[in-house]
Amino acid sequence: MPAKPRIRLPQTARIGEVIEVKTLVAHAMEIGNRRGSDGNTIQRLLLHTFEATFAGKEVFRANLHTGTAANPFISFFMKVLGPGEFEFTWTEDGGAKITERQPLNVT
Amino acid sequence: MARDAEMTDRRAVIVGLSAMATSAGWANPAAAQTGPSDIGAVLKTLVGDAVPVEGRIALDLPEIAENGNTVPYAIRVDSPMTDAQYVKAVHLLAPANPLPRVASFFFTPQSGKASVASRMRLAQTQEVLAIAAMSDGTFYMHKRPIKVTVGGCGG
Amino acid sequence: MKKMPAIAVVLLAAIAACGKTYAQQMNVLDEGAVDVLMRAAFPKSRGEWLSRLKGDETMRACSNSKGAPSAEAGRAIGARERATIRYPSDGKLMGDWRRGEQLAQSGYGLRFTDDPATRATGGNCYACHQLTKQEVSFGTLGPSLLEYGKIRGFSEAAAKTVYEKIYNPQATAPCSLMPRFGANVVLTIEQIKDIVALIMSPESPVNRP
Amino acid sequence: MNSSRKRICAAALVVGLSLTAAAEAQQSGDAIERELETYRSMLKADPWSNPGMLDVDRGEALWKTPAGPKNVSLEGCDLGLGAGKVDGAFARLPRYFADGDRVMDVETRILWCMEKLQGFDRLKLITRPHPAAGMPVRDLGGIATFVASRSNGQPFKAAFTEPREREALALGETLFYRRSGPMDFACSTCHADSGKRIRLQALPVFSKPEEARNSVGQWPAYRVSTAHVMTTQHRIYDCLWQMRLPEVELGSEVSVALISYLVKQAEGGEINVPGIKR
Repeated sequence: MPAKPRIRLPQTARIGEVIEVKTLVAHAMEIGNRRGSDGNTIQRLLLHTFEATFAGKEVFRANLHTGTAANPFISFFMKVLGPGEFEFTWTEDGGAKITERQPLNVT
Repeated sequence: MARDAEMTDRRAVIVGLSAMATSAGWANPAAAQTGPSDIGAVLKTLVGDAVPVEGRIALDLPEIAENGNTVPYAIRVDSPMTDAQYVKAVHLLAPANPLPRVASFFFTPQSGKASVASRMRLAQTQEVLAIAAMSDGTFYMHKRPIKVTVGGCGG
Repeated sequence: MKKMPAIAVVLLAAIAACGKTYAQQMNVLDEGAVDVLMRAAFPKSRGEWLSRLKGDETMRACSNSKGAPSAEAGRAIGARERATIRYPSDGKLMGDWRRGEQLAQSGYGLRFTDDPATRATGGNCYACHQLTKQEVSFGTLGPSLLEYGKIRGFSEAAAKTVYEKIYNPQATAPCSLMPRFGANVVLTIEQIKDIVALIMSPESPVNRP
Repeated sequence: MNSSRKRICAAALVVGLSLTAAAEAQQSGDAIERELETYRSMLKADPWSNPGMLDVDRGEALWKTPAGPKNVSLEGCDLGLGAGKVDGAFARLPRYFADGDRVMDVETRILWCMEKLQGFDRLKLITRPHPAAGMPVRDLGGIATFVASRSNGQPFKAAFTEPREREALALGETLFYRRSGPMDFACSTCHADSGKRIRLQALPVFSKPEEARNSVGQWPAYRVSTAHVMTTQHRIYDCLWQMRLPEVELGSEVSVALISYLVKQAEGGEINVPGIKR
């Protein structure tokens, strides 16, 4: 059973407020130069891109490289322009995607 | 391995870096940070022929990492973040890693502030480099030394 | 696992007399019963690994006294351990300090995942000792050895002391925390010589801070 | 100057120089320790950044999801407070369980439930029970992390009143001081003297309750060096590996006894799981 990403949003947000969004996802972020217990090199496998959209519009993006730690934690900010739902997408080498949605409680 | 017992003076590094940058030292891998990676080529792709200026970037980083596998950091770039003037991207590099790129973060005016926090890997003691790409086409940079130590019962 | 009547009896006797600690009267603990439980807890043990579970006479004396043997027991340990020390056949106590530094850095070897064919066993000196100014990641379980040779005038007697200390620290310090690297064949005589050189050579970074 | 005076002077000089070098070492050690504390506090500053939390969630899902040959969830598992009662259970473990007729810590108990309730093959569960570096904690460990986190904020308060619980404690203490392996190591080699460290890692002294209380409640913990949650059984397993002993079995009397001793020493210490460590 893979771990579900964790998203931390403020409980409520006002229009015009700049909020912090914290995301955490389970992933080994294999560099491609480690040796496994069988002695063979473990193939590179990264989550290479992280995208966050809010109300259908991209609000933040990150390109992750080998220098990013395993189980990536990313915190970023967004100015609240109106109500909406976040969609977070992590894309792995090879194209597999992890997606997580969470609405923002705008007051 | 923690080979650098002496911490490099941060101001000296910044001055040194500026000198290197203005003399186009970055384009020459041999003049860049010691390490297996071609940092010159990476910088070329990120800033082209532009010369990054020291400033505007605050890089929150420990002075020693007890382990290089997870090193917490936060980057904040000073900008009004308006449609007219904002930070487009921040790139973080660890030039002495086997591959120097850590992450690139892309902002919009709606970001509100150009501020991110994450965790990086550092293969050895080195100076990490943050570069900010501004909406007007200029670049800022900031460099910070960090020691990475060998640890644990197994050395 | 089945019940453990043997240990239950002795432990209950211990507990009956037990005040502050859980096994205060350590001497009533049946070593045989603990051996049986150790054997059961490491079911994959074969051959040489089985003997690792059972301590020798010196280890048992140290275990039972929580590392603080009586003066008499200490003398017995010292005499027994001193007799184990073997010296280099060529009479030279110092090898190559550069190899010694590598050995001091390496904690590899003798774990069940380690492969001696791939990589030699290290001494892991930095885990417990400061040795050079350059290496800031050093432990403090043992004393700092910075400038060890220089402080002692690089004397032959000091080199011999260091050699013996690495070969079998319990010869002079019964129940020392330090492994008996030579006596327990963790390191070879050549490797011990390299570490002696690291600590005693005038060229070594230990003595050139 | 006669020869005996020379010797005394030389000895004094040696001692003096040793003290100087030692003082310098102490100073540089203190500076490094301060800087390392910055690193550690940055890692801990935001609990939301601790990847171990992912395994708390995963463990909760695993606890509630039917699994195994019998396709039942672990909600029928009695952790000591009654079937399915998770909150506060970890704070009262290890304890004696009459159904298994032995003392169990949280992982040994979950192992027992996975075998008896869900029908998993125990041998498979205890073969390679701990993850390699870079791999996530196994299901059993994830469940243990979830269960432990449901005692967060509570003090360790295992009773240790049953005879078998007292036996486990006595055995644990004996093992703590027991030397074995080619390096002559015992737990007490590294964990019985205050203020010491291996490389740069401070060593908790488990023979002192005040230090045990500050340490034991952080386990299971996310280890940044291996990028996974390390459980208490795994922590013991790894220490024994470093001691050059063979592979200890998860749930063995020995590992349960050592955990019992640690938990008893930490009695009253607050549980705050998962911790985050080097």
